[in-house]
Amino acid sequence: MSSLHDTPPATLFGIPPMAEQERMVEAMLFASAEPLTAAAMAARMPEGCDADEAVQHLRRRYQGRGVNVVRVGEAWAIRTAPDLGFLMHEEIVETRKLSRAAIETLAIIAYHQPATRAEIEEIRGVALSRGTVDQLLELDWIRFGRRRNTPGRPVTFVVTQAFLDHFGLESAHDLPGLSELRAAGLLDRRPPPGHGQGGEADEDEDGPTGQSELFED
Amino acid sequence: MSSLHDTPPATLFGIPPMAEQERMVEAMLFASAEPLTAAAMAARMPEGCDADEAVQHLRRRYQGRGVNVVRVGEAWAIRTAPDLGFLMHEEIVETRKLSRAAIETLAIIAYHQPATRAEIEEIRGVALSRGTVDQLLELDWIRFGRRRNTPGRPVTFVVTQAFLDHFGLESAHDLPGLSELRAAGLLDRRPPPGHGQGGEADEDEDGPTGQSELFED
Amino acid sequence: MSEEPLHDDATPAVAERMAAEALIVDVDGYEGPLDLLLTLSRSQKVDLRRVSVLQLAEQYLAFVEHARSLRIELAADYLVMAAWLAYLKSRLLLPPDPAEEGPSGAEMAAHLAFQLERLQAMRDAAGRLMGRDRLGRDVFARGMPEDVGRSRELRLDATLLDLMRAYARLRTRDEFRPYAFDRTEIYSPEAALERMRNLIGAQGDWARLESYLPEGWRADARRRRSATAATFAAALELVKAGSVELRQQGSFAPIEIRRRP
Repeated sequence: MSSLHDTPPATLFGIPPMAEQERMVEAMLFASAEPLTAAAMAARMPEGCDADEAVQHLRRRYQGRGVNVVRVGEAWAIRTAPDLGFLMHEEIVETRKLSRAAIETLAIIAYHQPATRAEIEEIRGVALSRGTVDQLLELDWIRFGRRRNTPGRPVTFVVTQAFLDHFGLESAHDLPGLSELRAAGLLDRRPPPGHGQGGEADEDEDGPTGQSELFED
Repeated sequence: MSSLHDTPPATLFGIPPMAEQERMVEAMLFASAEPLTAAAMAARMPEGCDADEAVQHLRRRYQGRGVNVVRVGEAWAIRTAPDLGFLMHEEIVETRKLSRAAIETLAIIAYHQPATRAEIEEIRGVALSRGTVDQLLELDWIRFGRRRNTPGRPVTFVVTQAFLDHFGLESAHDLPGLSELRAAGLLDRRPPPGHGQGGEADEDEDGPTGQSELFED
Repeated sequence: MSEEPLHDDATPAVAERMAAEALIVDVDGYEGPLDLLLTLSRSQKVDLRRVSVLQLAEQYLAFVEHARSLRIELAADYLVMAAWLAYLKSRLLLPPDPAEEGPSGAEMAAHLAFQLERLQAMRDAAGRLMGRDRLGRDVFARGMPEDVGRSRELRLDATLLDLMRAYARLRTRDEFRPYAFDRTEIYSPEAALERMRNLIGAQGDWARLESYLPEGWRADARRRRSATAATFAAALELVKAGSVELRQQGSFAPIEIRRRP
């Protein structure tokens, strides 16, 4: 890429050169603590800019650097490189310690999403306590998804962008071990034997496995 | 400057190579909530590092980029390049919580849509001010629905796509019902005084009938 | 096991659940029967897929017995599981009865093994998730989000929680509302009695009760129903007072009324 100083801020045709667009994306991502979508960035850039392409350039530029451009769901953010965490002791945000129930519930929602309360309880074998869901909602790590098309139309839970951001995941596809778990059938919604007919399992229009609809994006 | 990937994280002598020190300074300046002096950075870095030199390298690296390493008194900080300030305009928006009247009105419309002014007033028990409706219309969270086929043909209100987007809902159907709110701990299960059978009150938890006709658009 | 009854929380449960949870904590820190079974299965030192469900059932039942002998009060969930495992054990041990309906012992055992494996898998997954480099602990966001070009735009905001809380607040307030009759199309027995008293004096022949319905209360079904009920109640009142007679020729036949001669 040629030096930025040689290129005028805008070309004759009004669309800034890609190097300039990359600078803009860089400035916006640096200025924001929250992930930004390419669309949100494009909305602030001059007409005709391609924020998507610019962010790809920027991402390559920051590979191996002290900060990296990372994908968070549909959005982009700059985050410090994980190996440098030791330098940031003073920046550590103390988070409330999550209960084991909350951690397991979060994992179940992430791997089975969209997941209903009944499914979470079925997997853990205990009732889901008040407060556990509330805590995860308040952390903004889960949100309500689409209602399940089964009797009672129960609400479902799915994980959020903040969840992906917190755990450094590009998308819910990248959950550790997801494909192995799926291959082993451990993410199937398998009804207890004898519950075959009339049970919730077969009216599933969402498909037999969890994780289906969310990844349609 | 040589590629960072070629350099091992620490030299034989235990002092990280300069490229690595530059990464460290980059990460610290990025994550810090305030400008950092070279001495403060050196204190966090491994023994023998030269934060002063590293910050000079970093400063050169960011010349002409979307953000720059700038001197602030005795300290250093990363700041948006001055010519890109125009991109920050949307960044600073002051957000204020919606008034109680507005959020309640919005909730009623979301749960009961299409809802008439009279219905909203009946549920809230107070008259609906024009300002409240105007505010919600202006936010583009509600819009006028079809007129109700009852005497006077009152206008109705329904929620908008922008509302669904803002609240992360796929449809207003996905709003949790009363018993689900209660299970999530959002609702205290406090039986009203002298109201013997506390729990029975929520047969129609999904919000009365309304919900069905509404999604005709 | 806990699937159907807990389904989508039909409400009676919260207080019970909290009580149950309090008990669960007492059972040596196990988070429910499945957790206990998972712990027991480790003593078999085999892959979860090869776990002997029969042996596991016996271990669990022994545990429950032991807890009882120590007078530890077990939560209902544990006892339900114990009953189920005892049943499963009998199904596994006895030759299958061809007449019996429902899943076979082997199917039930296989499902239990699946549940255990799945729970373990979710635990492992949760562990790996929590062990990742995490924002605010290992990886950091911009510490100084910039406020260049301050353009003050006032934006009104609300979260989904605000919305739901507002609705919950409104709806709970409803529960406090004093009892009130919300129907409007009501003809009161008092009004009917007043009207009958005035009319009945003029008529000595049998007449249908419906003919006493007031004008405007005959066409609309809801109004007619209310007026009929009120008029009938008023007629009974007048019979009791001795001023009129009522008769009906058969079931569902018209009711007739006349002034007592």
